[in-house]
Amino acid sequence: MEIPFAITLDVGTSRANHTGSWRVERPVYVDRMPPCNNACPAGENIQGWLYEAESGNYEGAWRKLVEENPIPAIMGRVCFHPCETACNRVQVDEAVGINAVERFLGDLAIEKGWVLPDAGPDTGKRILVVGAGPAGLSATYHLRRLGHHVRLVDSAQRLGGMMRYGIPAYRLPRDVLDAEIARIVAMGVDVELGHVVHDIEQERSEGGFDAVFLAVGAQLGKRVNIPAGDSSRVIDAVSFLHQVADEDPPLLGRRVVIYGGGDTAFDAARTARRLGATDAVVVYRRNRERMGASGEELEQALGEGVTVRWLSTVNKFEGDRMVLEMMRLNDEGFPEPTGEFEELDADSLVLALGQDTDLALLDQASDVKVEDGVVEVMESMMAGASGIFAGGDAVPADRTATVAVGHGKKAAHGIDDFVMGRTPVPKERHELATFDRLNTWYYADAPRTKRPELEKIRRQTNFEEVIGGLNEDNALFEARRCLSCGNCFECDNCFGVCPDNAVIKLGPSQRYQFDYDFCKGCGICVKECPCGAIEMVPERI
Amino acid sequence: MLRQIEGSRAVAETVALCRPEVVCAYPISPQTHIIEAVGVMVKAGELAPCEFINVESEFAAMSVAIGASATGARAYTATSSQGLLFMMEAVHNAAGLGLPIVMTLANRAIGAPINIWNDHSDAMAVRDAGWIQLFAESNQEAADLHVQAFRLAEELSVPVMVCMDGFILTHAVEGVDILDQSFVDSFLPPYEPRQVLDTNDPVSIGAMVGPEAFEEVKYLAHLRQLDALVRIPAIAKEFADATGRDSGGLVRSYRTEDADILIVALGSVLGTIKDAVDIRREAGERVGVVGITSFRPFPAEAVREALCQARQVVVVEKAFSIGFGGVLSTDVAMAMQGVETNLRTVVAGLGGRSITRRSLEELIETAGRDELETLTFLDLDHGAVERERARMGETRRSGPSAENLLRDRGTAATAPVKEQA
Amino acid sequence: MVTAAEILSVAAFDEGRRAQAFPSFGSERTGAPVVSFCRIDDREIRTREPVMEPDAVIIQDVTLIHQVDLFSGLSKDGYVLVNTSRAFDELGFGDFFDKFRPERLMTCPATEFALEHVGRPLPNAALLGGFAALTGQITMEAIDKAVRERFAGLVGERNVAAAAAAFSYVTSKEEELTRASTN
Amino acid sequence: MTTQPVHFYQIGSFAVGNRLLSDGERTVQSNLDRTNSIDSGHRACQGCGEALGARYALDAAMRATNGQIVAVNATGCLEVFSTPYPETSWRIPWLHSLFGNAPAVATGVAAALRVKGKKDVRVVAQAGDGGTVDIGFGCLSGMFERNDDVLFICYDNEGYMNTGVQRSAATPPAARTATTEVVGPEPGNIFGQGKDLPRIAIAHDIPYVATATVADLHDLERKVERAMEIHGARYLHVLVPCPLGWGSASNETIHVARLAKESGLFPVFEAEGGTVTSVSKIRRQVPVEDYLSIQRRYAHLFGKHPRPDVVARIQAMADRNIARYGLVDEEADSKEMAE
Repeated sequence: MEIPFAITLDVGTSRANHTGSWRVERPVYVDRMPPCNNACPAGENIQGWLYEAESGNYEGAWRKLVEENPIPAIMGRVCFHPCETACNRVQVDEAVGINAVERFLGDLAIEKGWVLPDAGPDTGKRILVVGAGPAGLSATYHLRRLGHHVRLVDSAQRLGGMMRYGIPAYRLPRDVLDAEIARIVAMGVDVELGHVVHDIEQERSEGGFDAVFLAVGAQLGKRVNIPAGDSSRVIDAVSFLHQVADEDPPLLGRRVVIYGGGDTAFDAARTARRLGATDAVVVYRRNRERMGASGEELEQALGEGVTVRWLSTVNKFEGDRMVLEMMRLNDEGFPEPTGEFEELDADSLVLALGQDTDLALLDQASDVKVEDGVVEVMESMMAGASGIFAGGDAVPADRTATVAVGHGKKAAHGIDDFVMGRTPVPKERHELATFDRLNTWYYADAPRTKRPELEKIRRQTNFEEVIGGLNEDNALFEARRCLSCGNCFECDNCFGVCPDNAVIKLGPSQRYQFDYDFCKGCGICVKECPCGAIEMVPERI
Repeated sequence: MLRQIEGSRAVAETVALCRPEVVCAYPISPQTHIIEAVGVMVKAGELAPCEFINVESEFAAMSVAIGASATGARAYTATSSQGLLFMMEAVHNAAGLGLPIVMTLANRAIGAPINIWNDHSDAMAVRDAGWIQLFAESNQEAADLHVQAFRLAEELSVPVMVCMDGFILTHAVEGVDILDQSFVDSFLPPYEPRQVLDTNDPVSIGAMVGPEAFEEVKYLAHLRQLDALVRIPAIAKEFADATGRDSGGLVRSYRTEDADILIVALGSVLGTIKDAVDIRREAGERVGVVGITSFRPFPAEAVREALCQARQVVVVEKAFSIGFGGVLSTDVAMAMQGVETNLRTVVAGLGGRSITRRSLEELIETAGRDELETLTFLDLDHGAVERERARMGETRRSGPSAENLLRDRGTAATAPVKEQA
Repeated sequence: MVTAAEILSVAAFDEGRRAQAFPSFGSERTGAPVVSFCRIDDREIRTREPVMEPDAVIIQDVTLIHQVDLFSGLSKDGYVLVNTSRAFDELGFGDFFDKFRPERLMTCPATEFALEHVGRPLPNAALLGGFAALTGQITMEAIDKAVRERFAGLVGERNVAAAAAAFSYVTSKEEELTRASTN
Repeated sequence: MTTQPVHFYQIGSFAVGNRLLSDGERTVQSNLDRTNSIDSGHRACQGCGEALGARYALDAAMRATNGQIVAVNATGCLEVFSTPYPETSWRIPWLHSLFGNAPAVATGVAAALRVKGKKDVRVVAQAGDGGTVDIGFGCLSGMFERNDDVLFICYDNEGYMNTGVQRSAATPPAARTATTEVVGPEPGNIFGQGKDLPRIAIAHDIPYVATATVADLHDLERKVERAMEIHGARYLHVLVPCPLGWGSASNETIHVARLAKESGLFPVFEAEGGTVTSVSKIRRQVPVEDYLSIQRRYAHLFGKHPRPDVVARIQAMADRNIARYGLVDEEADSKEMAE
């Protein structure tokens, strides 16, 4: 229509007015490091695979997961999940059950027979991996993906290292362990079991290996000098659990005392209960707050009838009499003897005081530095400059399977750089997505899905798995509790809340972009972004 | 068909013939009979399709008309006096938006003092609003003007106000030839808006216009009114050719040939003036009348042409600008620029005071003697005014003048005047 | 009264004459009666002034006759019709009407006729019937038609009956007066 | 083991969109093809709640009517910032007449549409709080009373912001405006005045009355959609914070609106046929301080010379709303108290 001058206007003409010039700050989309990812020793992209799981794309989630960690079904059981401790959702209600979802995905993968990605194109490089525990298996997996030939050797008769010989079956069923290991081996790995490496340099040169990864673990249980009669039965926890794993359990009697406060102590106590001990008493010289074991582990142990004597040390063990000395914590929190004693009837004592590493194979490797019984390594996990890499319990770090998996991955990349003659490029680390960056209003209120627990009575008598898994419904639910901290999950908030229509939606999984022609820089998008994936930066004038 | 009919009824029936689609009604004397009659026709289904909306104020009435007109409907309303002032903001707005609304203004005085009777103060108050203002001399013309008004309004996208004297015309029963539907339909094509709210072709109507274009917008509105100076006589002629009736147009002269004195006026008083002129002509006085039908746009050229031969021009007007004098006179004076003439203003008939033929005859006689003052108030009770001024001089709390004057004339006790509306 | 003026104008219009009816809208006194005007002419009626010099005055409410100056413009040849059951000289005008023509001064109990025929005290039609009889300016037939135009059906019928009764009444009184004067 | 329903989505229905929801369950605003009834390039202040509210409401109305909307706008910020010659931001047929007549103009539009037989085209009239509760009130009441087929939306920013932040009958007690300055014994707007238009609207017995805020898009859109299902006079009162007039940060617009609701100061509810039929419960109740203290118009209640007495009076207003509309779930309330 022929419209009257000035009083009537054609629609949409205001787009000629570029209000972007009003802006003094501009919003930009960012990807921040989610605290779960940040806390994961295995370097998993947890937020990433949860994102896939949220839509029910479990295979996609699993594939994203195994990018970093090839053994999620195992990790989903044994990981002490620092991710959940770090999870921002703790401050809303409870942490997302990452570990449970991981296990669900791992189990589903086994059930569905999903296979790991193919090995990379052959590089012609040969790598020796010593030790088939979590670090060695992880390194093997990543090295194979990078196209390197891997020879995996272990002194034991079966693969798995401490996962098999240190972790009781009720926590990690052997079929799960076997399935995930088999999947790695199926990538094409040269495995030799029952093989003890005495001299690494010799082994390396004889085998013509371009690099070596030492993942020998810490298999030697620490002993302390406790006056004990000949008749008294004393065993270290590592040996105890190893023998149980080899289905040759030692006879400990009905009253078992376990000395120590770490997870191993409780594993031993719970195993003892399952082997028929009526009393499984953990003796620990500090209090509950300072205990090394996870609270979850303690709760489960207590639930199974394990008892704990806090602030106590084993002073003497003779016959079936054990003397405990009472301790108190000094101002620095260290335990001091009180001079007060108590007696306890015991048939055996299990020492769970930590493990040492057997590094005899390094005796000839002159440029590898060993200190305090562990191998010193660089950022790339290389010990010295010789192409010898180390990880897992053999290097200074927390001795957990998850840390070991992380080491394995890191070492694999270090080895890759080394054998391919590349200078390692430090990875850019994103700023942490802290809780204050989030707008939690937008997340639905939801408590965490409890993992079903077996009847207490059942777990006292057998090695059936204590903690059940999630089913498809509650795994989805749990995945959807993820806040996606610091990473856009396409909630359309920025697109919707912009008073100036200055956000362009690019379509599914394409995210958004700002239309700076019109963005006035009000910052509502930043404030209303649930996950903190937008930030304001000053406009350069 | 010629019928003996009340003026309001004649207008209502004629408006109905124009097929208005939205009619908004708010009661105010003396306009009420018109809108009531239209309402009955709508409710009875005689006027259809048409939405008859009983609004809560004149402001709303004009606003509803604005909305309807902008949506492409032919919109009509009617009002008077205070009602016009109450809708004033919307009156300006309708014109500013170029919406061809037609409104009947049953002219009535503006209070205080409250007064329901006829004068032209209301029309004068909105003369600058941008509406075309046509004044009817008789009920026949009032009726005819409505048909022409819709035609004019819609041709030019300018609202038109048909002014008819309240009570004097609206309540007078006299013979009016009501047009027939087929003629009106042929004379007045369906409303084709210049701009319309259409979901298929959206526009924004009513933008804020700043200094950079406001003057141009207003000048364009002015040009449209100048266009109307051409269209008004053309439409009137077309109407006359078809009906044989001389209704509308810009100005109409009566016995102006060889006139020394020309009386200028608006509306129904022209009839009484004509009678007085006839009598004075018989007495040998060379006097004539020029009636202005189109007050806005003001036909300056036509007025000058009609008046330029007269020795004396007497503007008789039912309104005045307090503190100055005539309103119409000012326009006439502007029109007469460059022509030597004696211009006299006679304010008459305020608040319904009767303008009698006798007073007009006397006025003509006085003018003939060149004794008419520049500004005269016809039949003003100078004594009452002087006495009130004396009272005001004597005491600070002299009370309200309106009541004092009524008491002075012995027409009021202490009770207030009761409105007849 | 407004209705009466309108009906009268319609009756005149029906007889082919020009007519103009309008209510009072001048600044009457407080508590003033409603005054309505009707002009009848054979030429175009242009004037808009109130009727200043009536040829006839119809008074519907007899109580007003001493309160309002109703007869100032009435010529000596004018007609007066008053709605009352009393006789004209009983109305207490004194010598005011001495110089008027007595046969043009008439009373008529129009309200009574209305009550009788219409059932309500609405004397308009009856007064018009009386007016037609008194002045001869309008025919009873025209009044009949105009009343029926105004009031449809039975109401019109009854009003016409009231008008006719008043017409007969006034006619007979006129005849009486004529007889009296001839006597 | 407790079973959880699967119908749980990371962001539930609080965010604009949600990749896990079906198209029908997402907001209009999350759609790529939303109308953008008010387009980019308008001259509203940074973080304008009214610009946002208008787009939310009209886009929803456009979806509900399949694009058959005509809008009437009262004078005010929205009008001024959207249509300064030579540019308009509207993408729908739009008419501005005057400050106080939008309801009546809308009546006229509706009447014209009816007479033209355009049954599918619907009318939305919109005004700020001044154009609604003050100068437009007469026309609005008339439109309500006649039950004209118009959805009237009041974008309430609690004052005359267009003219420089003066008090309206929607300005809350204690708030500073240019005509309720922070001087004298009762600084800011005085207590005991003001109009509660939604309740006045309900008293007209019109078919639909609802309140909403720009902080809950799903709720707002649902209400617009509901309103468009109904014919007759409908009223939607949307709280739209004004960074300029309220002295809130431009990025706080939605947040502050949320706090208005969560504190109970702005009850969110809907009424049909004169009866309140649903209430948006408070989800995370906050004391009124949380809402007041982030707005400079209430700065005189805090800081060096705090006025806890005045804050307590405002809290009492919130409490009265909570009681009147049952804004707090009693079950949740008692649980909280037990804790």
